Amino acid sequence: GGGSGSSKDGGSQGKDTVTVAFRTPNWILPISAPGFTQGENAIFGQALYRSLYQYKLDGTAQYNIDPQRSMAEAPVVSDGGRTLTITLKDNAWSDGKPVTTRDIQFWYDLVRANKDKWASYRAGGLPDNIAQWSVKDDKTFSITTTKVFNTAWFVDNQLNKITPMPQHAWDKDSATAAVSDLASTPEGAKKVFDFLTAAAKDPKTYDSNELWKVNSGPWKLAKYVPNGEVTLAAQPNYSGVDKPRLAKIVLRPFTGDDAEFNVLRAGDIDYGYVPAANLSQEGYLKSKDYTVSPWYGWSVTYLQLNFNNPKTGVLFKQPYLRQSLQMLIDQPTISKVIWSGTAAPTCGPVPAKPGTNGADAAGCAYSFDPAKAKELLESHGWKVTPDGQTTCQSPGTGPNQCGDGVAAGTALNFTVTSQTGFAATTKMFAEIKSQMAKLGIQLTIKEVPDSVAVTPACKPADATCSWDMSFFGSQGSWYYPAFASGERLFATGAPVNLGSYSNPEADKLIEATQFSGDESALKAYNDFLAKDLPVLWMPNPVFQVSAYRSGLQGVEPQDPMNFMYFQDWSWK
Amino acid sequence: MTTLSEPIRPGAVPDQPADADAPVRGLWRQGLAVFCENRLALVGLGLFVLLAGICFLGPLFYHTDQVHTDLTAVHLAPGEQGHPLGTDGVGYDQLGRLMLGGQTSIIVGLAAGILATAVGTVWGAVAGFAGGWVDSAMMRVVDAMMSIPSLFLFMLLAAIVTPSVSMLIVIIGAFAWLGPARLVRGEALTLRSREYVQAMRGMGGTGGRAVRRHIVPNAIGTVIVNATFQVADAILYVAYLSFLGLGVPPPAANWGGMLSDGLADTYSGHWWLLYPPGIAIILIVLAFNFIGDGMRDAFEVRLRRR
Amino acid sequence: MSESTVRHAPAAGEPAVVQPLLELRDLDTDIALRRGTVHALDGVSLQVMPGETLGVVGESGSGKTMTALSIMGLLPPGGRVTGGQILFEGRDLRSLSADEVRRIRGVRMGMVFQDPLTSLNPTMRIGVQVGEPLRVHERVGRAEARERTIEILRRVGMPRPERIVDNYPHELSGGMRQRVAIAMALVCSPRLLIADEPTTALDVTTQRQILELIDDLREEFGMAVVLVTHDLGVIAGRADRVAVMYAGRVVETAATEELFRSPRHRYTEALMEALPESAVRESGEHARLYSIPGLPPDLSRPLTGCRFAPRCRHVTDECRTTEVTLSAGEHQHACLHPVPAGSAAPLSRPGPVQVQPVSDPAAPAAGPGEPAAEPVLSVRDLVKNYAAHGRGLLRRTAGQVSAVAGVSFDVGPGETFGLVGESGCGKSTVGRLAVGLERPTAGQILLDGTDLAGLAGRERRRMHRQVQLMFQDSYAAMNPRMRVDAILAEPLEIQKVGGPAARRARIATLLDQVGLSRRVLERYPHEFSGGQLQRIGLARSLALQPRLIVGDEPVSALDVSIQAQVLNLMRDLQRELGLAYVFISHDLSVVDYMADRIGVMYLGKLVEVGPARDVVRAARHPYTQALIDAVPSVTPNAATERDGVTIRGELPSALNPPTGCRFRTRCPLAQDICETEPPLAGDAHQVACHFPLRPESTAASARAGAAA
Amino acid sequence: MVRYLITRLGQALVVVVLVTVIAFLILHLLPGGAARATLGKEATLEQLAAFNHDMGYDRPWLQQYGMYVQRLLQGDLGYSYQLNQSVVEAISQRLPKTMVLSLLSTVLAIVLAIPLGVIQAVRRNRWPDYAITSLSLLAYATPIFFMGLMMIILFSQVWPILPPEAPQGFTVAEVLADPAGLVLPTITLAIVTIAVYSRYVRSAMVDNLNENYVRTARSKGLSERRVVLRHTLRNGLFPVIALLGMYLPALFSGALVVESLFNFPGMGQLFWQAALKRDFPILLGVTVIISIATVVGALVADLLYAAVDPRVRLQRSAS
Ligand SMILES: Nc1ncnc2c1ncn2[C@@H]1O[C@H](COP(=O)(O)OP(=O)(O)OP(=O)(O)O)[C@@H](O)[C@H]1O
Ligand SMILES: Nc1ncnc2c1ncn2[C@@H]1O[C@H](COP(=O)(O)OP(=O)(O)OP(=O)(O)O)[C@@H](O)[C@H]1O
Ligand SMILES: [Mg+2]
Ligand SMILES: [Mg+2]
Repeated sequence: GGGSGSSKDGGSQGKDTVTVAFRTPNWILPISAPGFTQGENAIFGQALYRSLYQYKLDGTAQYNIDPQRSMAEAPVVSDGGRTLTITLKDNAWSDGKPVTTRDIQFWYDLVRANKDKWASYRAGGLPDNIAQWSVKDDKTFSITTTKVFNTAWFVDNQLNKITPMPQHAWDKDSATAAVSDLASTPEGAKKVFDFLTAAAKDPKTYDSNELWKVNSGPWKLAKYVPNGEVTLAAQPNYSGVDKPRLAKIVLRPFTGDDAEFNVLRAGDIDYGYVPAANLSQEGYLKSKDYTVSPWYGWSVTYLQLNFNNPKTGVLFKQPYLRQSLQMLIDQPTISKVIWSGTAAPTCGPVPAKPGTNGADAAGCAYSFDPAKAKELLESHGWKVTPDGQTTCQSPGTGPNQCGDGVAAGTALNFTVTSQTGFAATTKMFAEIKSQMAKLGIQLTIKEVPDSVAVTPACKPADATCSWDMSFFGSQGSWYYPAFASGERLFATGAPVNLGSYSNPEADKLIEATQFSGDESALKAYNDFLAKDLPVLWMPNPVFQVSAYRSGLQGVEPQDPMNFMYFQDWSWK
Repeated sequence: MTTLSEPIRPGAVPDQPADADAPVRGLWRQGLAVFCENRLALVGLGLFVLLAGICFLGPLFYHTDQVHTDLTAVHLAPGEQGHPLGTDGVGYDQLGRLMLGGQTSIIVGLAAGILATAVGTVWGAVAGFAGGWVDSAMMRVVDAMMSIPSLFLFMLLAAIVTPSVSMLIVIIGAFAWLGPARLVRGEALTLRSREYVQAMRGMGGTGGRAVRRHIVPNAIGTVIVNATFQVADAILYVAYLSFLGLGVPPPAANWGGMLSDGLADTYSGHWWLLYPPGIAIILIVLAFNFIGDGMRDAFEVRLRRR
Repeated sequence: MSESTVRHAPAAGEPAVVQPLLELRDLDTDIALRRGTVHALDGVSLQVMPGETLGVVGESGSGKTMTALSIMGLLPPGGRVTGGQILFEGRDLRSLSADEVRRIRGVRMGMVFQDPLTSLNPTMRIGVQVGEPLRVHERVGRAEARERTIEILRRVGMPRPERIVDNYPHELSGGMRQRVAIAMALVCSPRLLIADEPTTALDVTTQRQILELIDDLREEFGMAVVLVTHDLGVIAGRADRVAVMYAGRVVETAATEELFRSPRHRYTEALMEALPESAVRESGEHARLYSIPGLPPDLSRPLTGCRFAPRCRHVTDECRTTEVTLSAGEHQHACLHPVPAGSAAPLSRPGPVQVQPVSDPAAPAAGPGEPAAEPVLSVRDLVKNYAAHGRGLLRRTAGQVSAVAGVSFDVGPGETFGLVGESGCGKSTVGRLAVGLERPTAGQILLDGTDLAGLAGRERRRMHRQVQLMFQDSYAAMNPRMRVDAILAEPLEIQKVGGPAARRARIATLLDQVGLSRRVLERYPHEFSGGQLQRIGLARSLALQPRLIVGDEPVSALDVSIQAQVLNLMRDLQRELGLAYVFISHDLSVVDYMADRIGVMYLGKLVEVGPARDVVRAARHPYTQALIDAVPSVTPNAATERDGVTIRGELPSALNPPTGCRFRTRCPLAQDICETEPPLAGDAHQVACHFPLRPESTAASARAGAAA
Repeated sequence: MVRYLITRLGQALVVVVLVTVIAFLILHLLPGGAARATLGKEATLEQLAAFNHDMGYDRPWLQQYGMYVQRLLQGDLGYSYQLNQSVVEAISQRLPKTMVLSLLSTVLAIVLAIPLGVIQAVRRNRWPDYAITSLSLLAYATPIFFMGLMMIILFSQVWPILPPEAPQGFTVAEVLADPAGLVLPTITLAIVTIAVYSRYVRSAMVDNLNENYVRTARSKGLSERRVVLRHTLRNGLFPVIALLGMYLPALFSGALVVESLFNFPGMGQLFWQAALKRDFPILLGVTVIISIATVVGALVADLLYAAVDPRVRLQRSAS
């Protein structure tokens, strides 16, 4: 371990190495298992095993496909969008063997036979939605889907999961067995998958196991300490165009933000991040020759409302109430003051194009407006008592009544389940609580280490359904793949639709984003949900505020989808 | 952390036996006298009174809005816009916040400390009296829980039940009783064999009476002294839990929480968010420890003879 | 000048020739306390000649220890010598540097402390501790130090010294430890040995051994000894000259015989009269003890005049005002109204009576010892074993401690039964069993004919009214957090006697009976002196109007004068209330004074039972005789007249006691037959011995006959 | 000796078993099971169910406990899904770090606490005593993390002479290879310990200085120095030995905080992260290991105490 021993020379051991503050990745197999989908694993994976397609969101490329990095040309669409034909570029594995369709077939076989063990599997998604998978030759293969999908969606949100895997090295069920076509049969595929998974579940052998020595990525694993430092070394015979410029990348984990920042300040790492509370330190860091730059994510942030809550569900179902609640969240100010400008208002389900991330809420359907919110409540039969207890006075379903299922005298008391460990989040809810209090809406804040764990999607009958609001967006609630459609967030019964929001209109629009090739579908969907408020939109914090040595080039632009391309990095 | 409540006997300078005509001096008065001779104890008492006064009475004279945030006045430096200690990240007046937080800290500390002592006393006394296998069984339980670092236990619980003030009290109380339990048991064991208990038995007295009239009154000193240390520790525990992100959620403030939030501001130059709560905690914990020491002297001396 | 000359009546003027080894001139010592200061010593002047033994007596608190400590320069925290001189070998220790004093202390002086249990370093091997002065002051090597240590240990009569050196203190018995302490003091062969109550914590038999040892060593080393004690007997036997202290002053000094023959100071006189010996009369009906009223003064207050004045029979106003200084001459005293010189000694103590019975028809026939009536307490073959708890790491095979092994005796109404024996012989255990504090392993305890074992619940509780226990240390026996009224009310509450009012009344009468003022009621135990506490304790045991009181060493912790008060009180109450006592003590003279009949215990067995005077004057069991001989008598140099049995060694462990006659291991007369256990034989004066010293006195048997 | 050892070991065993039971019970109070916490918000119900089944969380807890104990006996503490590591591995990876930290700070603490305590006792109720007492109480009253932060600010920011971070190596050798990095954590952790120990030493010394045997020693004309060092100190230190065993848990608590402050991923860190993420196997494992360590520590301390202090026999027979 380099550690502080090497810190004297400012972290980087010589000029061809970069030390990065980075959580230790703990999954190496390109087929991710549930629970191992964290960002660090994705980046780690890309470094060793490139996925078939890689994306960039600057809007230049077709389907957002990054022409340089991707291992294949953009798909050719035929028979009304049902069939996509893909041609591989010339790439080789680190052991010299060419990357062929066989390797992709291999991936497909494994995934198909073990989809239930695959983190990214969704019923109806890949591979279920593939009717036919045919390999033409070493370099070309074609996919025929069950229905006609919006190609952009399919390419961005489905094909993005494909990663070529070295069949010639991995297609066996034991370390000693000879490589064969085992995976071509489902049973064989299961065996192989189990073998590979077992290997992946033994991190201490990551840097020694022969399996992982065959890479397609620009890096190879030089040293791996479970939950400790990880060292990537440049892959000498890397076949891609984006050859690494540095010899070594040292990934160093930290026990916490404070620890990380102490070390950053002491100048012991080349690339780290600035905890929100310490943004005022920008000046100091600059003086120590660091560049501080926020990393905007392809993400939205929101406050989940539990529509199925037996008590408060009925309230959330009232559009006017959701609107007035939304109007009490001063996104611009919170972003500016509490997040020190490192967050930007979320207005709808589709993130603003990266870069355009200004701290204004111009595009938002409901801007901060307590007066309007008050009026809205009063006009719907609520007696608003500031700093008191606002109650429903005229129940009923009429236009100026509280609405369906809201009994007389109902009070507006909500409990929000938030996250511990984020000063900004805590402050943010203090602010929101105080705003709501002014309208007699009582917000109880309950901070837990892992809010997702205790606020599952539920049926009204469930014991676990007692939660009102849930927040897990201290670093962004949801990061989209290249195509920001909401089928997993806001569709009825969608896996991550924790609040059980359900709206036929919304479902229809989401369908459209997936199946019609029509460009405007996404916009329609966005505009509708932005208004209908399936959740309360919250300031969307940057993924992190990076701080890196000014001498370090190629860090920018930081990829909105949270990938890090170390190969682009180099010292001035 | 362990309490400092190990017996520190004061010097063996004995008192003269008061002969039969000397003025009558109650045990409490004598104890008080001794307590007052321990300067540190007096300092501690003074500190406590001062801090408690500021926290509980302060708000009556120094009105601040600790309910509504004011994002237009965040991180004001001390003195600015009439905030003697400045404001915090959402515009709360820091001085007022300290008072509020002090209330929580002191209440949690006292309540948890007392709860722990109460539980421990009962447990220890029962074990000490029952003796035999009951005793050893009960004590093994204590050993077991003691062999798990208390902070770990608190963390576990705090991670389970989302801490509110009352919850915090219960959590800490539920695990801090081990020390007192051991202490009281030891006390009970020795007291049980004291000659005056024998004498009472010799008059046909029952075990129950032994406990009521002899053991409890004599163990009470130890217990009270221990309680003060428990309080001090409880306050520290809250601080640690807050540091680990398991403290009381906003807007309920407590010094521990304010301090650990302040840590984030270490380099931001907002010193008024870090040092005041830090110093406050140190002072209150100091105060209780000093008081504890003084009380120990008092309780011991007042019973010494020749 | 030879030993003997010093020993016998040092002629006047001799001190001029030889310069004293140690001389104190107007020594003042203060001890700073939390509240005020204690003027522990006030103008103490003493002389110690080379090779002589100076006895320092006085009751507790009189300043004996402080004198010793002042000389050694070992005053407790806050203690300071504020005035006067300490001339040792002509040099004033106060004027010397601390280091010099230290050397002198280590090399030229040695000191033996009272409590052998605590005065040795528990975690240091005996050898190291004893040898330390050699290593420090004489810089001798380890090996040599060890050699000389073994040597000195041998000289203090330590068995197997070469083994002992590697032991730790807690592995030795009290007597052995005291020997170690002495060895430690003597290892540098000092000129002066200061022994502060060297034997107070020991049994009479051991005490005798130690005292003799000190005597021998003194002659052997030709050193001077300052023997500090509160026991006049000890002084009388051992000292050449005596200094009597009272309230931080020397009130009288004289040659031992001179002093005991004709004490001049009224305090000394009173002290002697307070001794039980002095009140023992041949007739069973002993004289009332003279008891000095009141308490010694509180030394933290300014005092004027003669300090004994408040308690003195012959006090005049003059005494209270004028400072009295020591008179000049050989026999110095500080008293304005001294006992006229040459008046008869207060002590008319006869030597040991001859075997022929004393025929005194008056006393015994009507004597309270008359066991005619149904006995209040009768004990039958009482056995008590304790499981010897494992000894920490080295769990010795956890055997049984045979604390009491088949003891039988009766106590008639209004009778006092004395129980004597060395420490650890089972006296207290018998006591605790008798009052039902513990359950016997075997045997019966009949109270008024009813067996305790049979009782339970209410009966058992009511039984406790009949018999009460009186403790040696009343302070320990009283809840320090209870006020006296609560303490006295407790038995009544427990036994549910009367209502609050009645109880208050009862308490009042109790206080009157034990002679305490009502004002004590709202005080706490720690505010009382030993004597007062003993009275309160007595009052408590009387509260339930028991028929029998078991006193476990009720006066052992008290000074002679206070002891006299308590003893008188007990006798008076006995007379008034017709109480019966079981009087436990290790002090024969006290038992002799108090008891009608005496039982002598040895290792859990009764070896001799009989009428007090017969047992004391005409002991039949060699052990009893040994005890009697061991008791230091106030008759000066009585030791020389002693011919009787002296026993060596110490009480064997009660863990696995000797078979047969348990005394045989120490008995001078022991023979093979003693391996069989002798029965307790005889009519009135029974003895359990194969070789009784004497046949039973006819008088005794006659009385027994009358009884039958 | 043997008998004592056996009984003592028996007790120790009981304690450890109880620990597992207690830990188990607590963990089964956890709401919102481990599954979501582990698999994240994207996990499907099927995946959650599968997870719970694999980990056995769907069984009745008694059965789970049974299985756990079974595996425990084979030295298997289970597998942490989140770390993708067997618990034994995870612990053996971190234990050395915590050990080094605890050991160093303990040693430092003892080395400093003893003289301090002695000075306090010898100068009792005079200014050195008051000064040290106040200081040690001050140290005790300061939350470790605050103390540690002050250290960092002072010695690696304001006056940068020491690294703000502990050595990153994972083996003892690696850790020790960078002494500079160990200074701040060790001192931070030691300071509180010093406070506690010095007061124990003080009281023990005070007691002993009032013992009669000290007077005896003086009467032998020994220098005050010798009296204190040769006679009192030894006896005064014995209770501290016993304390060492008892103090272990507190030490771990402290280590937990220090670790997170100085980026020193040891046992405490492991436990904390596990607690936040509901990583049951780790939580149990760490608890068991630490309690075993504590029990053994106490045992050793006891035996040591008994071995060095001849009085113990007396005390035991008395107790
Ligand atoms: N450590 C001490 N602190 C304060 N006062 C003391 C201390 N030791 C003794 N005294 C007081 O000094 C006076 C003389 O005490 P000292 O011990 O010399 O009496 P003593 O004759 O030795 O009594 P005893 O026979 O009980 O040993 C008494 O009034 C006693 O109360
Ligand atoms: N509770 C007990 N457990 C075990 N052994 C005991 C207990 N009480 C007394 N003994 C033992 O019984 C024997 C007699 O003890 P006891 O106290 O009756 O003697 P004693 O004559 O009163 O001695 P002393 O004169 O010192 O009071 C001793 O060997 C003692 O060690
Ligand atoms: Mg004395
Ligand atoms: Mg006794």
